[in-house]
Amino acid sequence: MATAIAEPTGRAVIEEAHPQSFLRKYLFSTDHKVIAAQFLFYTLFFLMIGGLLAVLMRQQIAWPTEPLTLGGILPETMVAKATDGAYMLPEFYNALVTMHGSVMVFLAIMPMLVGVWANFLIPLQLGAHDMAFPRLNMLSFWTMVPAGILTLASFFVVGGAAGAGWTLYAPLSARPDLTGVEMGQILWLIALVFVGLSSILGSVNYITTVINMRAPGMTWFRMPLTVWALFITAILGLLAMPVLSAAGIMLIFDQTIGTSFFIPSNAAGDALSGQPLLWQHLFWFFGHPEVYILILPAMGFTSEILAVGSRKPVFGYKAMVWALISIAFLGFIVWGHHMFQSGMNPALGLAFTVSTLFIAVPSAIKTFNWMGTMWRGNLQLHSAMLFAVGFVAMFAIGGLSGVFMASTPVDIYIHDTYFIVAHIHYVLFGGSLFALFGAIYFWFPKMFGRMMNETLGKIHFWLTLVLFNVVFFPMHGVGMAGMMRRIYDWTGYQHLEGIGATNQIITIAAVGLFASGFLFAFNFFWSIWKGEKAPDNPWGASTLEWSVPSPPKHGNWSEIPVVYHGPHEYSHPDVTDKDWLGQNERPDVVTPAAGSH
Amino acid sequence: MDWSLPPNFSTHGDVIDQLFWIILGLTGLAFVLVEGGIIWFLVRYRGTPSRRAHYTHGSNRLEVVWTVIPAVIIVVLGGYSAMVWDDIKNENKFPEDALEFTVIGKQFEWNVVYPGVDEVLGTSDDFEVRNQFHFPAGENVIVNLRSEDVIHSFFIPELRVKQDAVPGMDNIRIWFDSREPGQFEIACAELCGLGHYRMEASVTAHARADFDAWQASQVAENGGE
Amino acid sequence: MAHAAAVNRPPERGLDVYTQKVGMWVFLCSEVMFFAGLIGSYIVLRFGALENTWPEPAEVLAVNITAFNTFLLICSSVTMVKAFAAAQAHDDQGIKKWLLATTLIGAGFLGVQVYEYNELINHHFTPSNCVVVRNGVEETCSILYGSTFYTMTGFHGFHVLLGVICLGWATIRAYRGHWSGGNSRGIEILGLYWHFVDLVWIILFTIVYLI
Amino acid sequence: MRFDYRSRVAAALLTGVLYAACGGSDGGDADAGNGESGGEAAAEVAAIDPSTVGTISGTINFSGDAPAMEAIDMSAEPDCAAGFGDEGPMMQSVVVNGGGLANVFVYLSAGVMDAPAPYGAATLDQTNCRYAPHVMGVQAGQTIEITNSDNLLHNINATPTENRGFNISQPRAGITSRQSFAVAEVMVPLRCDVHGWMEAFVGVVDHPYFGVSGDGGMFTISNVPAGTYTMTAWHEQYGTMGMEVTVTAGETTMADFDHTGLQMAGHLVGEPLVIHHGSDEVVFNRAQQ
Repeated sequence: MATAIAEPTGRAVIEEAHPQSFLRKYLFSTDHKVIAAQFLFYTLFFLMIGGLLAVLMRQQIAWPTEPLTLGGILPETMVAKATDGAYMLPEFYNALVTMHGSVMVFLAIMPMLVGVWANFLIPLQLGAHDMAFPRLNMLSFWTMVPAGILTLASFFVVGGAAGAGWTLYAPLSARPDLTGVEMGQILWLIALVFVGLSSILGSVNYITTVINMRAPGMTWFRMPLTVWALFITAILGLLAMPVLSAAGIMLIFDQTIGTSFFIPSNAAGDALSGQPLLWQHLFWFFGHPEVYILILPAMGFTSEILAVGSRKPVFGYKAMVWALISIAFLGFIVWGHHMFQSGMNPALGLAFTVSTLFIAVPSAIKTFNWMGTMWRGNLQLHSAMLFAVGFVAMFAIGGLSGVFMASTPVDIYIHDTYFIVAHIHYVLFGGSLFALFGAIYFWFPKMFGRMMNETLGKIHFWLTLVLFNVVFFPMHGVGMAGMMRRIYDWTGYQHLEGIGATNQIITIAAVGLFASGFLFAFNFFWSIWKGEKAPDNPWGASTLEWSVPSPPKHGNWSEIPVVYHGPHEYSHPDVTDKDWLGQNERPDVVTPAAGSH
Repeated sequence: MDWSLPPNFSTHGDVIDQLFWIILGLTGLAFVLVEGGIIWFLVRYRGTPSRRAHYTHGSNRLEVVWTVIPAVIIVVLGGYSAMVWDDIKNENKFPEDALEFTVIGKQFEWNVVYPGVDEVLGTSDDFEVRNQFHFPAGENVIVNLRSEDVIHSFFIPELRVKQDAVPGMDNIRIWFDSREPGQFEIACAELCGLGHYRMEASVTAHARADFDAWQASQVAENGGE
Repeated sequence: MAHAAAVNRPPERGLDVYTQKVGMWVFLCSEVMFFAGLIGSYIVLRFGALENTWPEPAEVLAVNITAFNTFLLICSSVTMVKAFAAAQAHDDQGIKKWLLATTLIGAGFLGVQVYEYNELINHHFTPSNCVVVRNGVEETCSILYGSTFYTMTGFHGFHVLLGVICLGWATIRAYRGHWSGGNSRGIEILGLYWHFVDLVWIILFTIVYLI
Repeated sequence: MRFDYRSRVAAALLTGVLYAACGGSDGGDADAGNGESGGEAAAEVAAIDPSTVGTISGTINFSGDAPAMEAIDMSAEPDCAAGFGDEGPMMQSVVVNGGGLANVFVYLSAGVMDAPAPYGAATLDQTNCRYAPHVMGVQAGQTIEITNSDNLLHNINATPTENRGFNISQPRAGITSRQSFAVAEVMVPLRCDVHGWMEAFVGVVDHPYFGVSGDGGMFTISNVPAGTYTMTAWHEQYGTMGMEVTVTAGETTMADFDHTGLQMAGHLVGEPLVIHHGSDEVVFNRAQQ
């Protein structure tokens, strides 16, 4: 059997035999597990940066007319120093708004979902020695590095960091004189092109690996839902990111070499006019699939962890797969729902309403199936499971609040208000980030060979759950009151008179939420060195990665496993010595073919 | 704490608010079902070493049920939304007796071009006022939105109206009314630069006689050009 | 694997296509979307332009030269196919000859494109400027024409450049005997890329120069 | 009337001449001193031998009918409007008082051999939603301290053609920002986008030999090394005028400019204001770049 291994894997085994220098092993490694760890450290760092930006921003929103605490340590491009303290400048506030969104989406959540976990899990869960293209994989990480450096640098150039919102709406983003931001905007756009390149290289790798490197017996419908979700996500990234790259490059040209793709001329009827709405169409053609890039892997992790934690097979495995596929497909035809009030032809709004509302159907299917997985289970409420359940609970709120925007007439009122801010955070934080925390607690033992502290993990979960809701639930109310997004000071508006106390509560909780992140960070780093040694399969899980040592050695398998069962076989009545059945063990036990019902 | 929609003054605002509360009711029900179910499962099926979980891979019948029920609700909701949307935004359905204004957004001002006493835009008695929008209450109003520099969004919360003004796109038209006199504000709802937060203009819905008087005073002030 | 016989379905290990080739196909999907973004923008901007501001291609561009260039690129696709055939047929001399020919023709295409750019810029047709002569009078035209023209053909040219570099490297390897003995995979993958670049050019030539 | 809003700046600059009212009453309040600060500052830093320098002094005479200024509608900013008398705030583009034209930037445009390094900072204040001064001069590289005296948001959007522009904001009173322009450019327009009427002009030159006419049209350029120069006067409405001046050490050269107000012919509403100085041509409109 070992001789039948295909050739890319052979090299991995050979490499393992040679001692590697520090550089080759940790810095320029081609081992997917090391690259995943690199991505993890990178994205946790940017998660902290993004959180810091959010806390700064929240302080300004809660006390818009007061000087900034510790504002004196910031440079004069960010704050104005008056006699009674340092006040945040509106341009810095715009930079915070822009860069909080951009950093979180492009440098924290997306690479954490895909860069970390697609890298780590796809070969391990499919039974491959490594990725299809290990060197391309390394390149995919190292193209993210300049993106991060450029982003950080952009805060300190003249004019400050980009300030046209993470959606970069032209012409605000295309003309320096309109924002006062010059280099910052260009640096961020270049960073975006790097992110796109990294993402495309990664996607090529993940898709090829899933198509061609599955272990014998690992049929499409025996793949763990995590791999399914990451595979669909990679397809979305592959097809959506290049559109953003093309649009971003055009925007860079508008900024630098005098083209006018997105810049209309001032005078009416001028022949030179570019089209601001073209930017929005291109951006959201990318942007809506991006939303699913940010949630589908989280759905995969949740399905997996819920099954393990409930000691039950995933309820409706095939329905889950088809729901993933239909969400991805619909994701490409709904971009216009971000543009209902944009001046786009209202008749188009009708079509986009229908397609958008239909996304609620597969989302509902998934939610009910998760509940079905928990139903009559034997729930093991460890930290990872808590976060997975938290994901379902929070994602449900985020999904339901999305129905408001999909209904175009209601969207007239709530578009660009804090209602939207609440919605995206319930999906991105309550959804993606909860699932990511769950994934880290769950796979940490496999990645680093040690367990994370459960007590700290549970405290972290409850703090996060409570504070998260105190931060973001009231935003629905603030949005209903009509508070616009991205405003530096709301005190001048008569319809916003009653929201001061709410905003202050939100900010105080946000600081707590940020601080609770450090509890997690402490647990994370402490456990890397001091955590309890992890057994091979601490959770009693059935997928392939748990059949190898923690952490797996370079090359993962000395012998490629053979797969006999679906991915989530728990509490099978014929298996009596334990309540799980590994995908690669006991061919004598009959399990439902390809996860059918 | 003010967590509610601001008072509504406009006709189509009633339908928007009604839809909002309908959706809140529906999603609220789903919210209670899902969150209640999760909590119940957490308590009911909390793990014990003595019990084994029920072995099942799902139920096709249930899958169909929870696919069809949301789909039906969605279709109904979508159809109703589409009708309301069409009534509000379809230019062919705009009232013909409406008084037309032009509103020009620029960093960071709203400039309103008034049709003057002849109530027709583009004639010599038009006049322009910065950051003040006056119109007669109880009458239909059409605003031709323009922008000089970047994308702005024309937002009057109490009238449930919001529409982006896009540079290079002349005359994005919106229709609304205020059934009663009132004092509101135009806020900019789309990030438009460093003065975005201060791009506000006062909106006054007058009784017709008051509007005529205000207009007369403006014409007099501008020296009858 | 003693109990392999007990598996009730045959082992599945993916497609019958080697991994590098799958990877290239996947990558080309991404490239399609990149050019779709650029070409889509071009179409939207062109049809959104006011009447008479978008010049006829022949008013600005030298279509004949580019038609010749298109012919060159199509020829290079043919020579690429020949190189792959030679590699499959263990024809070492053929590999060298056809790879070299493909490289040179690709470089020739780039040379003509650089010449064309130079001429156009000398005639004040740049990404931010557009001038047409109508009835002996210079008129300005939509600068978006130049913006889109240079962006699309420029990125295509960049892809050709990458292809030529890879081809050059493959040619050097051919002279070192790397592709002998039926080792044709690298050439096949490079060929896929090269044909894709060729195909994109035919689309670009049609919509930018002809229509 | 109906504006062509696409060229509002040019319109705002020029509409002043279309109306008749009393001009200049509130015009040159803070202007006179500031424009010369560059010159005075330079005098402080290098001990100047009084036997080598002279002074140019003169008046910008304005003959003909002084166009009345348009009233500014500050009703949306009551705090600012309260700073003005019954007449309310007026535009400042043409301010004539006692036959003299204020806010004219006068500088030596040719003949200056070398110049002392810039010293000290020029100041620009924003008070009652107007710039004070309305026209000022600085030496290239000299610091400009821009202060907000109003307790509300102003932004300062500088759109030079030769220099690097900036667009910064000052959200409340008591904030000072420091900026400078690296190379000579006459003139750099500054505007506040929150208050469309707020506009100021900064003349950037390579040397400290410039001045701005104050209320009554008087200007003074001191400590000019003896020699023959071309002196140019710039006004936002009337364009530029040049003349030869010879400065004799220890003496004051009197040099007047006469504006008839006719030079504005050709500047129609909606057209950019084109200003010639030397062989250069500066176009003031809202160009995109």
